[in-house]
Amino acid sequence: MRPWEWAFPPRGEHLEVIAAQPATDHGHPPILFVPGLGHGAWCYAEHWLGATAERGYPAYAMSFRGHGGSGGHTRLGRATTRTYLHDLMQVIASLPAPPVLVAHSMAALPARLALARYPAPAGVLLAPVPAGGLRQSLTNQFRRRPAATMRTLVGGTAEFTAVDLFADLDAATAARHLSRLGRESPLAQYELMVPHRIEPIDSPVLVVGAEADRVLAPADLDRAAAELHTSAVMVPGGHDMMLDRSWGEVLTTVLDWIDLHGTAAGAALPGATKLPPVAQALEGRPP
Amino acid sequence: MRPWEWAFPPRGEHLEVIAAQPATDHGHPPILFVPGLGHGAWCYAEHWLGATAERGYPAYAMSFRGHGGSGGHTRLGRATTRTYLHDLMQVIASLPAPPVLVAHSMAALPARLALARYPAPAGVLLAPVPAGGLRQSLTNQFRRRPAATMRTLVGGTAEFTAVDLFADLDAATAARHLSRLGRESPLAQYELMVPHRIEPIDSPVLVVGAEADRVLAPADLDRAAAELHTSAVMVPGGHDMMLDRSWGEVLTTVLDWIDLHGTAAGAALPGATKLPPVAQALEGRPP
Amino acid sequence: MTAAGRPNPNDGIVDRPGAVAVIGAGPHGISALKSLLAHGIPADGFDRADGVGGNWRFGAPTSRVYESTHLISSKPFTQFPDFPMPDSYPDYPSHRHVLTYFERYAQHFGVGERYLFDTEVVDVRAADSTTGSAFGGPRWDVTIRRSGTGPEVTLRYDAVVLANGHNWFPKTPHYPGLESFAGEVLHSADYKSADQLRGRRVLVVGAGNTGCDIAVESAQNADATYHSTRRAYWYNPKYALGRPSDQVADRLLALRLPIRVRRGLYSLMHKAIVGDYTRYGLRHPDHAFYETHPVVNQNLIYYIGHGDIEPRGDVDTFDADGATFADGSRIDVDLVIFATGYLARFDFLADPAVLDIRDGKPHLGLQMASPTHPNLWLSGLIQPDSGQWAIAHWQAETIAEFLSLAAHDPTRAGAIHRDIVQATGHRFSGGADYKDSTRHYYEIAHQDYLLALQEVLATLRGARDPLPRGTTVGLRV
Amino acid sequence: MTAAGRPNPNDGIVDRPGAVAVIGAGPHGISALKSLLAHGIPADGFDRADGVGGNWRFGAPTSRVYESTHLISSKPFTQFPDFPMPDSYPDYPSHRHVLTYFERYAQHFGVGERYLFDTEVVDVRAADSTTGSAFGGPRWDVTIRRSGTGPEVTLRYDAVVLANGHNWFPKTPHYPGLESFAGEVLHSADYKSADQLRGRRVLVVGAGNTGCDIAVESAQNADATYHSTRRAYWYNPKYALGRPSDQVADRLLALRLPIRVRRGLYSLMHKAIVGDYTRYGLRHPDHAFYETHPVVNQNLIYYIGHGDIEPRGDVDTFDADGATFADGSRIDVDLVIFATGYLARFDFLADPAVLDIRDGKPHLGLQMASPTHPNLWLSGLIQPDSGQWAIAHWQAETIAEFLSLAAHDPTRAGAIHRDIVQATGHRFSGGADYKDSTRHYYEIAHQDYLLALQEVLATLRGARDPLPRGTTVGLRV
Repeated sequence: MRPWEWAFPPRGEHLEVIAAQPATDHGHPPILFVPGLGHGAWCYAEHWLGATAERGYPAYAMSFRGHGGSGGHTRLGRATTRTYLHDLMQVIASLPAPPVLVAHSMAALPARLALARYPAPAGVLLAPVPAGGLRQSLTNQFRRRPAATMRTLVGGTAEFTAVDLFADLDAATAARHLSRLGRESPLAQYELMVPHRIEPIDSPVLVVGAEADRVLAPADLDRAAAELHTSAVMVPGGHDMMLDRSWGEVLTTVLDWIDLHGTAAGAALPGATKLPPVAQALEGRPP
Repeated sequence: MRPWEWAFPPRGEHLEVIAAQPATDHGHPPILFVPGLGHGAWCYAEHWLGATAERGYPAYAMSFRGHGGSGGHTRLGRATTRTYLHDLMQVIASLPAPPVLVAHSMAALPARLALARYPAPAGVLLAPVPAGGLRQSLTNQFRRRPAATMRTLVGGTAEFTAVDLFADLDAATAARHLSRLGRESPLAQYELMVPHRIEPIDSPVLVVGAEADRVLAPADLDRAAAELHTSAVMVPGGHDMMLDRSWGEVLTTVLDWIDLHGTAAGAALPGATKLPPVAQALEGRPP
Repeated sequence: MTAAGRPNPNDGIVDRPGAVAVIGAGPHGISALKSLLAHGIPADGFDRADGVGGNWRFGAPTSRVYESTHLISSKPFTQFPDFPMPDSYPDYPSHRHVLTYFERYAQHFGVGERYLFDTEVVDVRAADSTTGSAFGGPRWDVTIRRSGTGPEVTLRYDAVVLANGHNWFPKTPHYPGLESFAGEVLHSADYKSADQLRGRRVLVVGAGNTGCDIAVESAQNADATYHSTRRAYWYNPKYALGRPSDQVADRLLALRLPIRVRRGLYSLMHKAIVGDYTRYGLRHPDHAFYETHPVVNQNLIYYIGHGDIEPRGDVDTFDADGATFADGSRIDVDLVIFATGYLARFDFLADPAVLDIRDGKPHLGLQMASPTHPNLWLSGLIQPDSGQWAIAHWQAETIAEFLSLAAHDPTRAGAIHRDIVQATGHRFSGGADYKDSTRHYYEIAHQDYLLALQEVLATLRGARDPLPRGTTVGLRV
Repeated sequence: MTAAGRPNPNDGIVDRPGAVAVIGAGPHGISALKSLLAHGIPADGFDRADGVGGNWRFGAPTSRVYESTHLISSKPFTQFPDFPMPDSYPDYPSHRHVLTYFERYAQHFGVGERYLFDTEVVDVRAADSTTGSAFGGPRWDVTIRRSGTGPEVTLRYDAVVLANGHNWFPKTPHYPGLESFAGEVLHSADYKSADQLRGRRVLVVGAGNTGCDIAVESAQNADATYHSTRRAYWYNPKYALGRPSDQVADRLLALRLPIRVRRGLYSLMHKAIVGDYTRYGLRHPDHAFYETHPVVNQNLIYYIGHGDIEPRGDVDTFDADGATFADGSRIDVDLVIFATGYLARFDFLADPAVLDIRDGKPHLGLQMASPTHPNLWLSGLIQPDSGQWAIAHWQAETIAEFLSLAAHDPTRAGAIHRDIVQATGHRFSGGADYKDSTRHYYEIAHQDYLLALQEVLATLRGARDPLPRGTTVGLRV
């Protein structure tokens, strides 16, 4: 049961959704891109949205409340994973058909909760935090930048430099992206460090790891994959793989997998593909 | 100010009103008879109502809540003088014109409060308890019947015998009347012993005392009269002068006084008698 | 109905010696007339409607109630203290109940027969006569016209009580573009029933009690309802702790708690019942309790929570099809109702100076007494934070007591009148600091105002009828 | 629409191999169909109306909503957990919001195109075929008639889910003298809008949510409104502590407080908000909270307090002009509305024994499972104390999970089915002792029922897809 969800529903906020539609409808399911800590829909709008639409998928990117172009910046401090799940479900329910979810980093937590309750065709988790809580990543971070890590522990937003997020990006572009990073809810950050209930997921899930990830430690990546009974597919680039120079290769890996696993049923639920609708079966009969 | 009255209005109850109308309308104000402790409208219905109507006055007798034929017997325990004032005002406002109030014994308290706020043509108080609180009457009562008085002090209804109420009545009739006495609210009884605020009254007031009254001591009667800047007119009979054998004499005394003081203005407010209505003054002019 | 230059032929004037003219048969008029009669002063009344009730005479020319109007204050304080509403009436009676109540009051006290109905007062002026009034000051010529177009008649009185009400002449604001709006524009003065709302998209402007009432009614009848309010108000429930909420508020008064404590307790209760305004898309009130006229509406937030009312801020401009708000949002509507209040009007007064009318508002001692004439009084120029007619009664008693004294001891009465007039401008706010003073010009805190009346009444009564030494008298209003 | 003796020619039967027939396109039907599709099971749906929504398709043949209907439970629990209502919806959406929501749900999940609308199911019977169903049990012949009078067609399915609702066939009580009543008699099933009330004197019989809703609507539109109730119920406000009151009640559940403490706290809150029922001429409820189906109505007592509803007890007899009550009082009315509930009907079932129908009521495992056939399920025969569609979702998931397992492991599924059927008759009352059991036959406490579903779902899931050792999986409904 989920009485907390019934008893304390988050208040609604305006949620930013950026869309890119394919030139022709291939019957593919939509793909919803979900950004990570401090990020907004902009990080997908940079390259991936357009490229995904070109591959024939209706592409959507959202921002959580208090992020990017969404509302609720002043009330961000109250947001938790459950709040982000609410936002994610709001966007999912606004789409014309069940979307493939592609979630990055911290967004893996609400995305996994959504996949557990919602019959998405498939899910892709990019550099996902484990539901069991970050361990090695935290230690690494503390070693490299103890002061910044301490600030995070007392409620500051996790601080990222170009070196953290990008393996191979010119300084100007990296700086432009970094400047768009926003604040993160301290509560949601704390939740990264504690274990979460793991709910069973029926949809096929791909876990993607970045070879030069300086934020998510390999050990934590592996734990996240193991929680999902799979292992991570490694791609070139840094933690922000949708912005790094190798974004195209990564997207190709993701979309190739979705071609294979997410579109077996087209945009329809699997049962619908096994037998044409009854109206067709009765065609030709008197109405 | 009367914030308690605004904040804690008594709940409404059905109130018994017994009426006797004169054969012809003499333009006299109605007379409202208000019974005392444990009594109901029945005590006036016995003799006085009919005789008053015969003298040309529309005559009404009421029962407070929890008394006689009124409702609220089960909730009587909460009633106070303020509650009775509420009941009295309810009945007054239901009459076609401002009545002369005739109140007996304990009912003098709510009647005096009503006279202070309401432009009654006149008021008659029969064996009235003083607003300053009973003194001599209590002492007398305690001397005569200490056990019964103690019971009253712990919440029992004051106990009356034929000797207390009637100076000269056959035993059977007295017993019949006594059997109709009802319970009294302990709170209202306690209020008889404490001083009440004296509010100024503009209407003429007659205080009547019974020569053979064994309930209200002469000293208390005199204090009640003094509070109203008058002195008591003494009539024959016991405390229940409307039931005692001499009821006719007493009523004549009362009605004679009302003839004199209460009907100067007929049933109209005094200002109305000084100048005919403007409609009359304009009669004959085009409308 | 200008009064300037009206010929005043002494011939044909109907003399009403020793009498008072009462203008208006609303609750303030009938209670004034009754108090005068009860004090032995003859009085005549005039009203444009065909019976008593004033605002509460649904359908009468100056009535502003609508089919669904109920009282927003509960019975105990609202009723006349000497003529309670029947126990069979509900906590919050309807306008039908109220009219019946006034009619019974008028009948009970013989007040109705003192009135001329269907009669308009067209002119009131100090009489050009050699004899003064029995109550001091000049006598007054009151010119009336019966049945709308009949001939005028002038009557001469020794005093005048104005009780013509201040909630009937519509105040309509000006907005850019309103003239280009293609839909219907209505003032709440002309709102009578939900039929006017059905099947339409409605914008209600104004957060007073009328505006909120109409918005709630529209929520249930119109196709869409928008409610525009300039500032954020407290919307008080009609019931709290299972009782009418004004009775609960008066409990705090009865306990003689200071305004800070009352405010705190009331806030707490409000929070428990109504909660966080921003949850409903409303702004949080920007002022403390008791600092604005209380809006009593339990269902506004209810219907917002049901999606049937959309709250909006201030209207910026109108166009042909709708309105744009200060926040830039725009809506399409086909009916705009301005529930933007009323103006006090005294067009029949030949000389506005007798009420010291400035900016359209009289300036009176105790909000009742003419600064110039001891025999000209106004009853009802008050907007209490509670029921109205208990105050109407005590205003009436004050006027009647004053005139009684003035007839017998003009010197003493004159001194008291001077004191009353001197205090003109005093705010009876009960310790609160009223916001938005234009809106709250007539606002009073009932307990504060009644205490002031009580003091004056005690003085008047003491002057008329000194009590024996040693007697304690507690006059209570 | 009797089904007895219907000829069953195998010729002309349209075979739908491996598929499930879903009867009804209300919330229970569309969620069942969606869960089946999501689990890879093809399914067809049928509904008499011209689109999805069932009861919520205002104006459709079996719709029982009226113009003013709003939800009486707030969004969070009421909505499908995998398809929340938009944040732009109010706390208590209207039936228009709700229909749009179902239409969007059907479109989103591609459920709408699996339905035949304007289609009546006239017969459902176990097929007289040699092959069994893919899910165990017999196959099922479903005979339909399109567009009311068209020819009948029979289709053959491997399973059937009944989601035809139990709140559409009016239950009308019998009263002495009712036949002599000269006014109009209406069942709430035929109540559509306040137009039916205007200008009339109305007696509403029944204290369920519909009866209270109509009484409140009548209060605002009819000339007089009487509300007759057989016993004294709790009337729960829609808002408490500034939030929807069901959310507040679920807070107490979230805190895992025992029923006695919850009852105590809720009582306290109720007392603070609603107060003493007898103040309003109502009887005090004769039972504890949670012991009857919650009536959610904030305005019934409000309108009693405004004199617009007169509460009465049980009706004793009717005469030509009105009704006499058990207390002897009599009223004149010209419209009587019986809001006395509905009966579950399964007229299309050839053999009522498949649902073990006794006294007009099915007797099913988990209130869902046929006692005789593992491939016949019923969704929606519940009356929860909270929102309905979260439960509809988990009923749908349970059916789909069961059929998935049944297709792959009939033995295991058979054992689970036996367990489910064995528990038939269990009351999911959350610890409360339901009063008036006829009225509460389908009543469930949402938390109790969901926990039961959660347990079955976990078992089914574990049987289908055993997880690696050491992994913790928390299935949450």
